Amino acid sequence: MAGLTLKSLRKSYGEVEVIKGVDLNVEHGEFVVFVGPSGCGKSTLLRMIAGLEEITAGDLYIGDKLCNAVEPRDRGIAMVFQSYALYPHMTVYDNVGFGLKLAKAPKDVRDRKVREAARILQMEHLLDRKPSQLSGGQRQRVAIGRAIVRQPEVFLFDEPLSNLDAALRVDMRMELSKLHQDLGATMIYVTHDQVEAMTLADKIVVLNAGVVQQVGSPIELYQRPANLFVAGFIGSPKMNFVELTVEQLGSDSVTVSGKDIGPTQVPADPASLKVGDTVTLGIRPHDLLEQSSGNLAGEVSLVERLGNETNVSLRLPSGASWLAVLDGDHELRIGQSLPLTFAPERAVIFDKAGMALHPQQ
Amino acid sequence: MAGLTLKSLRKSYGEVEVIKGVDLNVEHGEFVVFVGPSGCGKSTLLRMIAGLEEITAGDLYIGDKLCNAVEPRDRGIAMVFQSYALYPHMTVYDNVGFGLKLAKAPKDVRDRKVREAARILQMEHLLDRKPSQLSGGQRQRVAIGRAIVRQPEVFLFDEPLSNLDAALRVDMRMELSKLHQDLGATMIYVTHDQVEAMTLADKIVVLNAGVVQQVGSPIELYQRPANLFVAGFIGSPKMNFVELTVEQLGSDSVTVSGKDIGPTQVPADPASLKVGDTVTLGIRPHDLLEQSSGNLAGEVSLVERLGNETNVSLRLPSGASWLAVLDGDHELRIGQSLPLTFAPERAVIFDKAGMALHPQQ
Amino acid sequence: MTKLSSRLIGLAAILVSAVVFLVPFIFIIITAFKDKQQAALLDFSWPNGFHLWSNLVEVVTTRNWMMVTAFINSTILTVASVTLLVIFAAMVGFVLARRKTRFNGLIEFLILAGLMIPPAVVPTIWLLQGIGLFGKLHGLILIEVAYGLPFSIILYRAFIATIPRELDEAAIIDGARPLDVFFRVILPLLWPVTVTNIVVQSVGVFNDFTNPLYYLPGNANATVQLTLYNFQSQFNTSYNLLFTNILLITIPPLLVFLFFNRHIVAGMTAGAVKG
Amino acid sequence: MTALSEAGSAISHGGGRAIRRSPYPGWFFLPAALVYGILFLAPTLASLYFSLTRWTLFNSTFIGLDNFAQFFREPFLVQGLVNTVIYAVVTSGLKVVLGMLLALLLTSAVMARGYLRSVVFFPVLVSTVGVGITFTVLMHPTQGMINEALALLGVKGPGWLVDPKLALLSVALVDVWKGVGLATVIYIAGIVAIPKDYYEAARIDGATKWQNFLYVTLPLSRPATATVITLSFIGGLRTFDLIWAMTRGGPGFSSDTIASVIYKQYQAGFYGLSTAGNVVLFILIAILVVPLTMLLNRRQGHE
Amino acid sequence: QSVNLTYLIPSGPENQVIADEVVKAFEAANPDINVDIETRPGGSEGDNLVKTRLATGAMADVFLYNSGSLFQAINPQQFLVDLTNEPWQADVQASFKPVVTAPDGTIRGAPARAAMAGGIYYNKKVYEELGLSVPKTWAEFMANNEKIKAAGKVAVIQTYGDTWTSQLFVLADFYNVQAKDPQFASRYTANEAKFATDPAALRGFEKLQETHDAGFFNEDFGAAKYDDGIRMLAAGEGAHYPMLSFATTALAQAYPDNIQDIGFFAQPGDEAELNGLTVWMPDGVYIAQTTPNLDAAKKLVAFIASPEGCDAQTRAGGASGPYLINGCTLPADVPPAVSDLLPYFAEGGQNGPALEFLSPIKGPALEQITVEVGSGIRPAADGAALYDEDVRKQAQQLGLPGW
Ligand SMILES: Nc1ncnc2c1ncn2[C@@H]1O[C@H](COP(=O)(O)OP(=O)(O)OP(=O)(O)O)[C@@H](O)[C@H]1O
Ligand SMILES: Nc1ncnc2c1ncn2[C@@H]1O[C@H](COP(=O)(O)OP(=O)(O)OP(=O)(O)O)[C@@H](O)[C@H]1O
Ligand SMILES: [Mg+2]
Ligand SMILES: [Mg+2]
Repeated sequence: MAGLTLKSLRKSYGEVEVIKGVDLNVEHGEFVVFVGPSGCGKSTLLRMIAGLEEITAGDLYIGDKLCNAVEPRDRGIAMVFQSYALYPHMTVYDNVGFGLKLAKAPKDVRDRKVREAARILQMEHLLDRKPSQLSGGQRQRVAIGRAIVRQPEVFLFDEPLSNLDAALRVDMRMELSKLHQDLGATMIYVTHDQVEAMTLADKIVVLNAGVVQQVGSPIELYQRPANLFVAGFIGSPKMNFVELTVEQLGSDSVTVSGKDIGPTQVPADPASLKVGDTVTLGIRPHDLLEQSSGNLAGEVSLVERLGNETNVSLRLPSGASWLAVLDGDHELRIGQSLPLTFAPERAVIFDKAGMALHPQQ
Repeated sequence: MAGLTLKSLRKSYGEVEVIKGVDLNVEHGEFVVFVGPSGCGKSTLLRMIAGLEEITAGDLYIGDKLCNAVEPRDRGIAMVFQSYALYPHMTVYDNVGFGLKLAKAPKDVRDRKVREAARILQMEHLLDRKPSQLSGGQRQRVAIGRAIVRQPEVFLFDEPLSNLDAALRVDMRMELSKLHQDLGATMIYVTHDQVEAMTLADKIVVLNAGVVQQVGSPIELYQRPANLFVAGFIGSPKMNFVELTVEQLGSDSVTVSGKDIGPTQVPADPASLKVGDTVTLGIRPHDLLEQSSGNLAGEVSLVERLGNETNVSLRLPSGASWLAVLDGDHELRIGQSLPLTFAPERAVIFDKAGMALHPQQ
Repeated sequence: MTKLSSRLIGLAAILVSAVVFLVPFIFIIITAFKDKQQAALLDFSWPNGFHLWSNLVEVVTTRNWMMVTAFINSTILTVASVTLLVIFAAMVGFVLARRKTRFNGLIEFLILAGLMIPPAVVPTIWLLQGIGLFGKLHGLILIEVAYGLPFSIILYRAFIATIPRELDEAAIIDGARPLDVFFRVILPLLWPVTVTNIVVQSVGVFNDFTNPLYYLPGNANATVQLTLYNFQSQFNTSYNLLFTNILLITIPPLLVFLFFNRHIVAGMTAGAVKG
Repeated sequence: MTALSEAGSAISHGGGRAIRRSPYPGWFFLPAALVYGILFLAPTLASLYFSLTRWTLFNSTFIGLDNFAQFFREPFLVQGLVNTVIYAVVTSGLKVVLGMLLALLLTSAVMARGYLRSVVFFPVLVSTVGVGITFTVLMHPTQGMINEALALLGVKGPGWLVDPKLALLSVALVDVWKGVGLATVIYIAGIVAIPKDYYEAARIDGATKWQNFLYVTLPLSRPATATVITLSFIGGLRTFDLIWAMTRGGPGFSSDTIASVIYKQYQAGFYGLSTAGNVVLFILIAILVVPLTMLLNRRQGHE
Repeated sequence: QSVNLTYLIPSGPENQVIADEVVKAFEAANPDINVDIETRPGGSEGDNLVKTRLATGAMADVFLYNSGSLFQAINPQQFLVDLTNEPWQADVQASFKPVVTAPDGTIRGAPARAAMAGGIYYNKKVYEELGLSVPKTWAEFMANNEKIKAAGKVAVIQTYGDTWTSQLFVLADFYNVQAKDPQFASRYTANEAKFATDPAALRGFEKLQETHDAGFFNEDFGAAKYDDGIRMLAAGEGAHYPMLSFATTALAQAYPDNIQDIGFFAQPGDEAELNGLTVWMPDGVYIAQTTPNLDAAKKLVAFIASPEGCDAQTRAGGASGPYLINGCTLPADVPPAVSDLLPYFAEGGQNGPALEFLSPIKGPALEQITVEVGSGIRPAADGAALYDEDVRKQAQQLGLPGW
């Protein structure tokens, strides 16, 4: 039974504080995804959990055991390193089977498991190669293979699929999901891929600059981001923001308006607001619809046609840059004006401190 | 003027042939994206262009000059390595400025350019660090910085953004796009990110197992894939396929039907077909619409809710696994039957050899 | 618990090293403290008087301060030849390790031959005389370089493999010429090996006495090892002075080692490549 | 245009390699090759001729292979050969093992690391003469420190350098004492060159300290091992200076190695004969060492 | 206008001191000449160096080197200046001239030091205590040894830690060989006489073995060094030490208090009436033909071969034996070990040169073989046979006829 508990975990490299007090609770068998901007401390956190990085302050429990000073070997973890860290002198086969060899697994068991992993990772033909003879994505798969042949209590994955092609990535995602179900192990997973995060996670942890911003289920984070950072970070393309003024307060809504958007009543918790306050309204590019009678309009500045949808960059009257994702393939002229609308219940209002004011549910 | 011409380029590592005769023409100033499954030879091709990998056979022209035997230094290229290859003993500042230093650029020019690159890459605060003190994504940005401070004729990018978070990736994409416009340099770019490929490319080259599958503009590849491989590879999630039988041949269409789909008339070039042939029909997940009167139905096996859309895995009556992407957030029960439809002009017919039979345009 | 055991290991290591490595050293020191009669006993007794200073004075002043000349000569010889040695050897090792040609086998054999065959003194002197380098310091410097090359090359060649080739490639793409690649990327990363080379070769050259004896005769050209002969003969040796002398000429290489030792650090290539 | 491109492709297919200048240019060999070739190889080759002569340094008389015949008649040649191999194997073996162990200790976070490194390296610095004298004293059968210490433990120490059966081994031990610092420094350089990622990966994979050593340190410090073995094995086969300083090959001839036999011939003024001996020794070493280095360098370089 | 001369001598404190004193005196007498002393290793290492420097034309102007067979090995005719007609030759004793005479009959050197003898040092105190007298025959010597051993002292000191010291019993026995067979040296050179087959020559090896087998040696004979030997002798721990007479200098320096207790006698033969001393000729000084300062060099050599030169040597190093230059005198207060030598030189016929001054052949492995014989590893006869082998090799290498 290996849940994880992190209690105000801190990590500094000399002067630089990288992890600034992280509290987190991971249930046994949960699939937790860490997301956050580059350099925010995801890998560091993972490495602290693994026992590779000394903990500057705070407590780390694996199961019920305080593990600050426990050897990685005794923590019951497997890890995929962001940098792979394949053993250069071993073949793929040996790399993958190394952990089992150390655990003194019988040879036939090892062989079976290694071959099984190779099958899952679609690299059966590479087993005799040395890492130096592999492509980037192939190396990454070996790194995954090394982790999944073992049956630890906790899996740590650091951007394990970043160098794989889309199709393979989808396959691998499935396989990891399956593994998770089969083993019932706790998994902690770092990724920059929103789709991965959304589809795999039981729980997403959003980190920024060493601080946890929000913890929640994928859909919760998407629909009810706790603050501007999470709102901007989760969802791709990024949520559009615009500053508006509070016109009127309802019981469970506020009416806002501004240069770009006419008065619109948006569901929100008005408790901390008063009329005349400046707030930020956020709306996702996918929630903008082309409509001639829309409540806003922008000048098209860039059109990206992806096939099934079209990304349109817009310049609002206030000068703000917005993006709209329109269904299907649209041909739009640069410079033309595009009238848009959105459903008010899709919009989120943030106060001046950047905290989201979701309406009571 | 540095276009590129590749004439039946080949590369073998001992027995293993990795690049199997690639012909390609890249205009000066073009932005070409290489895509293909992991291990298909993208990096190898890039490295051959850079002059880092000896050419086993074939000719490589940069501009009008046969460059098979030209030193990398004299090819006028800059490259971002898939593995970064940062100089571990130099600070970020020196890493980025190394090329300029070698080119004997005046110190102030160098300083300005390095700082400008650092600004673009959002790593101004990291300039004094050594690579070992950086996170994965930060390292990757240094690698990019090293390429973009210089003004070569050809840029080679090998998965340059794979370890960056979504927001940063969008920013960087923009910056690269801008750089491309400003310098007018030829850019060759390897990525696994479909969005990157679609948005950046003037031309996409799809590689598989060392062979070019199709070369074309992004939208062309999306809408008119040359074969099953390209159809399956471009677009995420992947196109759904099902085997059907030709019922009837029209002048510019065929009518197909099968276990899963009732008779449907699909625009296609019937020239090589006859009634009774088995063909493959492909339809993108995004093109499947929920409709009670649809011409197919599947049993829901998995639902992934991404917020703005919902991925539904389906089991068709024939046992084939399909994926549908439905707009918005849907709550579906596993096991329920979902009726679907699609616009026939969105479907693509492939013959037995896997070649697409697009209707004449 | 682990801390404790590592401390114990440390303590044990210090003790064992003291016995195994320091006892002979202490012998050298105490002999240097003795007078001639007591030193001649060559035993482990306590010096019956403090003679180190007079021994030192005698060692240094003997034969017109030959020791001082010798120190200057040896220092010049060592610095010059080790500098050349390190650069030349690293260049060879670099190309030899990186570029596979069918001549590699032959080249490696020739290098090994340098370790296997003792130098032919007399033909070498003829040759040096022929090219006008005999009895000249720079002639001897080149000799030391030639004789030291195989060792250094072998060391470099083996270690260059630990530097990812992609770094060369990155530098080449950055527009580096071979010399730039070598001096700015490879050599800095080989620093621990270079330190090893510097230390070992300095000791070798500094302590060399055969080559100076044959190739650079003359008092003005004496090197430190030759000063040992001031106190040692076939039939009669002043052990107190001999050991004082040994002690004295051991100090410079020891300082070199102490200085460079700190530069043998881990993690030179950390963060360079992914994979 | 077509003609041009055809010419170009002809070149690239035919002798493409010939034009392409390598980033690892051959002229990097040049400075070393000049110095080494002129000052070492040329005289050495010249001296080969003298192995066929009776040579007093002043004049030489061609005598064909007589020197070789004489060399092979050396009364203690076989014993010298056996001694040589024993000496080389013992010294290089111990240097490899002890050097590795010491390097492991001295790269770990052991306390007083700087002191320990210096102490271990110290013997390398001391002149062979000093070492020779010091150890003949320490190994003195009655008054030597070693035997006195043994006596305290109630063991009667042997005559280290006086007993014909022990003399060679005793010298070999001193050789190890003197040379292990060098092996250690090379190993330290080898161990610090191992990226710590691999240790981390192994720790995650569940490796104990021992397994870490066995599966990561050992294989990845192969460059160091190869170097140490090559250098110390050749050194052991060729060594005579320490033997000379301590036993002069004695007592009698019991610790003679081929190299000390040759050295004695040289000292005796038999220059042609000793050159012939060197040729023989060279061939012998080459027979042993060349396959060894090929084995050691096989599949080396793992990036 | 002053001239700079270089003077190459073997290294070592005594050599250095003596050369310094000689040079100082010389420079005082010749203010326009400045002499720079260079040192070289002694022993065979030094032989090589001297040969190499001669062969490559890089020799110092004047140098000190062995006489006799080693002198012959440096091709004196080719490399050394002919000194036959120098005026001081008149004062050089005739016995020395042959050992520095080139094959063409020209004399190429001058005596540089005092003559030495090979024999046996003994401690007079021990002799007095036990009532012993100096032995004239081997049997008497062995009987003395018995008594000394019985008294709980070391009868014969051996110091194989310095292997060269092991040869003395064999080398110093040559007077006895020569007394039995005056033609031995020439027959030996002509490959007609062998140590193993000539009973007289074999005696040297046998004597070594006998003393070993009788258990007369100090316990640590295998490891002891020359310095230990000197000390044991001076302290009376050991009664006999077979050695070359130059040891007197070292004894006088290290043990001035005991020097009066030490005496010296020739190695006894089997017959009392044939008792005599095996003598080592002193080293010579030579002038290299490559010298640019021939005149100055000749002056230096002349000075060394003059009574002033002898005096300078005696001043610096004390007296260790008779000088071979007429007019050189020893001080009156020489140590007993030196005065014990003088009778052998005074009365004609009681001394003879060592073999190496009569024959160019000396096997290089003698010291190892004598260590073996003296340690009981190899019987005397075997040792002698092995030495004959060694000699054969040497002779062949020298290209001597008849081998
Ligand atoms: N030294 C080698 N020996 C044998 N095969 C090799 C060697 N190096 C690379 N390969 C193979 O060449 C193929 C192409 O490699 P390349 O690195 O070009 O792939 P890629 O398209 O960049 O893949 P990825 O997207 O995973 O980076 C791979 O299948 C790889 O296994
Ligand atoms: N040795 C070090 N000294 C100082 N700062 C360091 C050191 N190592 C890492 N850092 C900093 O710690 C921060 C967190 O690094 P970490 O590798 O955890 O980031 P990450 O979230 O994994 O980023 P990425 O997505 O780019 O991999 C980064 O800003 C990095 O610059
Ligand atoms: Mg990271
Ligand atoms: Mg790649």
